[in-house]
Amino acid sequence: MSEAAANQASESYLSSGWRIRDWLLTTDHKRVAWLYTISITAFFFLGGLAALVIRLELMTPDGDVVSADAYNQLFTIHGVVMVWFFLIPSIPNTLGNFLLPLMVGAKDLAFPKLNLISWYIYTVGGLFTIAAVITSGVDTGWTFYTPYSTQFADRAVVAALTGVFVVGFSSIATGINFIVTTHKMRAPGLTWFRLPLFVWANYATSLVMVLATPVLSATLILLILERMMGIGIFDPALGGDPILFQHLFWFYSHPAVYIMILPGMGVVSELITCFSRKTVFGYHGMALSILAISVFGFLVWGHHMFVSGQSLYAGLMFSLFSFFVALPSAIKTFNWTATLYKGKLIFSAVMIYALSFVGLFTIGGFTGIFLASLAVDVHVHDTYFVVAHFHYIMVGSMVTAYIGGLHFWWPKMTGRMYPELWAKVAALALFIGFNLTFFPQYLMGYAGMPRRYQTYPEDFQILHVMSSLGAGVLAIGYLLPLVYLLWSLRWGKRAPPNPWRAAGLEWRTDSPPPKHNFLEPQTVTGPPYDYDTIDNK
Amino acid sequence: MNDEVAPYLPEVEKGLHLIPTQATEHAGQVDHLYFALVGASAIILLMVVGLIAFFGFRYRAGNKTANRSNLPSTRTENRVEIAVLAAMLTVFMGFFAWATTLYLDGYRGPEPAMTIDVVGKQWMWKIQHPDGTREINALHVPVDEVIQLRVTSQDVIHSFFVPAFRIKRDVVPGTEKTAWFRATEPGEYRLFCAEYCGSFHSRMLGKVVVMDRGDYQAWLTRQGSGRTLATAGKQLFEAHGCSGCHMGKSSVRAPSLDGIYGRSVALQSGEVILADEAYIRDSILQPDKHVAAGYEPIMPSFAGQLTEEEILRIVAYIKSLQPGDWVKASVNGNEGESQ
Amino acid sequence: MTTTPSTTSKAVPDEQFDDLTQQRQAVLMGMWIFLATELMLFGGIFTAFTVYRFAYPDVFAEAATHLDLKLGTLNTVLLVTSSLFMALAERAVNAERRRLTLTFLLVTISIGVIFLGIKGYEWHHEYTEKLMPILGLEFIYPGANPDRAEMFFNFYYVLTGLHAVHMSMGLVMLTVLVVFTMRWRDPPRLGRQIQINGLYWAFVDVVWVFIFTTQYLLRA
Amino acid sequence: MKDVRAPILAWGAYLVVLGASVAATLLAPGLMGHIFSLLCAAILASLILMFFMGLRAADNLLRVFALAGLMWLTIMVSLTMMDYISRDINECPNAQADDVAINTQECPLDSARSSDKS
Repeated sequence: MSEAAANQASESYLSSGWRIRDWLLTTDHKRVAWLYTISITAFFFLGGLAALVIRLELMTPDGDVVSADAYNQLFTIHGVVMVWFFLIPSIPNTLGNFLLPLMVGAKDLAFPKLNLISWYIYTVGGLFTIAAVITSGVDTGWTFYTPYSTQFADRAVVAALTGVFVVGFSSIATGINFIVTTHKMRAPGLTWFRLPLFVWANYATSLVMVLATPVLSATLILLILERMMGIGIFDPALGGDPILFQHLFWFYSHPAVYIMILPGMGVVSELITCFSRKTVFGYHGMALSILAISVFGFLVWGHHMFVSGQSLYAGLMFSLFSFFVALPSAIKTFNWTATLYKGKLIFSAVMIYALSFVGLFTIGGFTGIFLASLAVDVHVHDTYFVVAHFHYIMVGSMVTAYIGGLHFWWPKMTGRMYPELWAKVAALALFIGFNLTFFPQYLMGYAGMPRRYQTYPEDFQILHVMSSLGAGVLAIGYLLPLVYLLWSLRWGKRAPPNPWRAAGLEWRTDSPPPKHNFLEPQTVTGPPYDYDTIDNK
Repeated sequence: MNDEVAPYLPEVEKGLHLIPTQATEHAGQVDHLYFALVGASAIILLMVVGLIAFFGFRYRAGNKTANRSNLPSTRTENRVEIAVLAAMLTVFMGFFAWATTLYLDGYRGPEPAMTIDVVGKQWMWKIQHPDGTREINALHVPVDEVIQLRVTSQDVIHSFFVPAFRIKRDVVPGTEKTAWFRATEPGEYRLFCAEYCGSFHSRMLGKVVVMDRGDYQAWLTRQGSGRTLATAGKQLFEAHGCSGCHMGKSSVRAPSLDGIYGRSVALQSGEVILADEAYIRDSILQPDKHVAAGYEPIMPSFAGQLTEEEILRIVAYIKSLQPGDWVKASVNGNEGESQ
Repeated sequence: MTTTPSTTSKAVPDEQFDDLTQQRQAVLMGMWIFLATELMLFGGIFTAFTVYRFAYPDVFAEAATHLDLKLGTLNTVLLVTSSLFMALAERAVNAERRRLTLTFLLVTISIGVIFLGIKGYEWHHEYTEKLMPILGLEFIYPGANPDRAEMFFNFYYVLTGLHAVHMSMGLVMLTVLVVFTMRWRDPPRLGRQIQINGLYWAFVDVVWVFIFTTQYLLRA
Repeated sequence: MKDVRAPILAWGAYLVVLGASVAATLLAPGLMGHIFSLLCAAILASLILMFFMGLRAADNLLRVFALAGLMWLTIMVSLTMMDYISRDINECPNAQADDVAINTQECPLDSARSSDKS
């Protein structure tokens, strides 16, 4: 091979082609991952901004910052943007998109064009919704409960629903791509039980996306038709049942919670093993519990409806299943902790993120048990207790995992190292800010503070003020990485191919990787996380 | 808090209670379960955090003295996992049994002493007692009696939530659900709407007043006497010429008043106000204060012309009016149902 | 998914794949997963239908008699016939028979269009009968419980409408395939494309079987 | 062109089963006819899946995915129906929006109360 040809082949995916079309029409999964990262970050800060205004409003018991309608629109924006445009696509579409082919030793995803199209669908759908929400306002909350959304909310509900409907296709496309890639494009020797847990997690997530998202689409179609054409499937005036909407909605939206958290679990498994310098405790258990969560996650949606008027027996069944779904999560928490046993622990910023995740996930997970317990749920349902619970899972755990993962693979993605000290500061700010924001919400939830309240009895003010102050700290925890990661793009130290001496195929190639990921085909001969061999080499 | 709802805020229960007042026996039982759950999670959380801290210190990379040999075999790992699984399963099933038993107790209560109807509506609670007494955003009940609530909604889904009783029931249009409680402590307790229901969701508040049985009877009687008051009020209403404008066949000059009590009224200023007693009273004494949308502010003030007692009677009369009591055709313009 | 025309007739896999077998398997699998999502899409609406079918069995059974069973049956026969021709087209292209492939595809498309025509006629008929409770149209139901019968018709229009949308998308894709067949550049590739689209077309047929059964046949 | 017999035979079988299903509806309306029609629908769908969609010859993985959709559909329908079967959808059959209009003479719920389960 001539030197020029070799150079071209080994040229990094970042250095070849910087015209607009090289990015906007790229089918390289790594570049699509970047497109996603940029959109998702924008949506994240938009949703975060809405949250900050909400927290500002709640500093005082009166509605003195924004009007009641504006407040309702704010939490709707916050919910819609964070759930559909940030949490669901976050890890799969950024880290997953970038890493899944690398981790299985493939040149690209199975359907690269579909992958690019899914980004366009996502971005167009997202921008459409945002435009609708900002110009005319939507105040239904992200749950779009009927009959409020169909008959009483007189704003751009249809536009928002359409946007969410469209974005669903991007989820489905990603899911199909990941499943097929995992099944069909693994490197020789990479058997199922040699796959990194991150791949397992994304595979399971994709299954959930593929099987749950269409139901959301169907539900949204019915909702749109009901609102626009008077087809009243959920309309109590026509003998319809608004609870049916909740069944269909939560059939998607509860598994959606697992779409959000499973990839986070995958990321954390990678981080903890690497910085403990040993293999994960109970690899098979970890992989199977990921699958178990994704399947059991489909059987528990009714726990969102304990007080809604579903039948007593349905309530009992969903409660029982909800306890079951907590079991694999408990196993995972235990295994992460046990992985530390007899390791060589390095407390880098990434490790701090990972351990924060374990702590926050434990709290969030255990309060899930409170909510699965029927008698307690009746009291705390639709209060701040629930708000705190799902933020512990989806923000505390998931976003922490996402940012941690972003740090861990940052050298791989960009070829640059980030400033370690600042990263540690940010990780601590995030942990402290998060707990300060959301722990008080557990307390006020049990004390009886309902959610989605703009004004509230004065008694709760002290807790609300704590929470709002925490949100300020949390904002710093999120903004800091944005600043220093961008800084590192230009001024960061150049990264070697494997700065953490980590296991996994993605570390065998250059940082950043060449266009087709690997210069020569990879084969796998051993189990994942073989840190003993790496350290003793 | 918003002026509109201020009168309905409970007097008692001021100050932050992390555990809300236990006003029923059920509340105490729920709290026991809650404490047990908090205890269990605290233990587990401490174990996790403790292990992380302990391992973190012991097996830190710099510590060369730690014994890192003899890692557990896969088989040992599996055994440990199964043990953890079994332990958690036991704990979880214990909590499931406990929580479910408690829930079942609370689901179908004993034979109720009375059934009170509750209707949720944007953004108020309408309550009707068995004897026909009606009230808004307040629920008066006798202590130590099993009260069954029959709840429904007129528009969107609301949720009837009384933290002090640890009960919550979604109020779904088109269906009728029940909830029950037996309050053990006299007092006033907060009533919230817990399911998001639109613009003024956070102002859909009320109170539950638990009274001694005698007080409750006295209260009912006072409300009931409204009927004789209303008859007297009707004469005053006609004598003072109110009926001339308000009761005309086509109420062009003034809004019709039948069924106005408890409704939301759209005002000229664009606001929406709840037609409660205070509103009716204000409208008699200061007609310019809240002018109904679509009408000129032409009504004279009756301040000084009516005694307090006379005002009470007129208010009682207007409160007693039901929609359609007057000529149906005259009900227009002032419907003012918000949204 | 794989619509870029390849430049040579020599079979070369797309760049992300190692070989054609892998590509073929991957595409096939992707399509089946996509069909699973379609199943769940219709499934959501069928779930809602099931709920009301159980809640108002008599009303729904009565309302179903107001649909045109003859036309419905005819449409079912037509659709399965078009699926048959689609399956035959797949075999024809694998046998590298260009004209035959083209004929079969065109027959498939024609039958599909006739299906939609008949469906449209049925809708029009129901419209004139005032059995179309959408867009604020007058709904005059000549039986008991018009409110609940309205629910039946709601589902009927949602299901048949969504199905018609899927049919139309299928027809567009089949038309594209006709163009590809006329060009006849890369028969093996065309064979894959026809196979994938055939899966979709047959799936739309499967959905119709259940729409036909639940809407037309479960009558009093 | 090989193997054209199978799809044509499948098509013939389809028409026969379809005929039986329609006939059952016309001749034996009611529960048994409905169950029979639903069974026929399952057979018709399987015929298409097997012969027109090639599931007969497909590898196991594809079958698993085809079944997975069905499986999840079953979960959705059965758990949802579990709720509806164990409660009365018409808990307040007359409590429709108009009836529930407050300000009527009686409690809105009275009408519901009088019409059933007194």
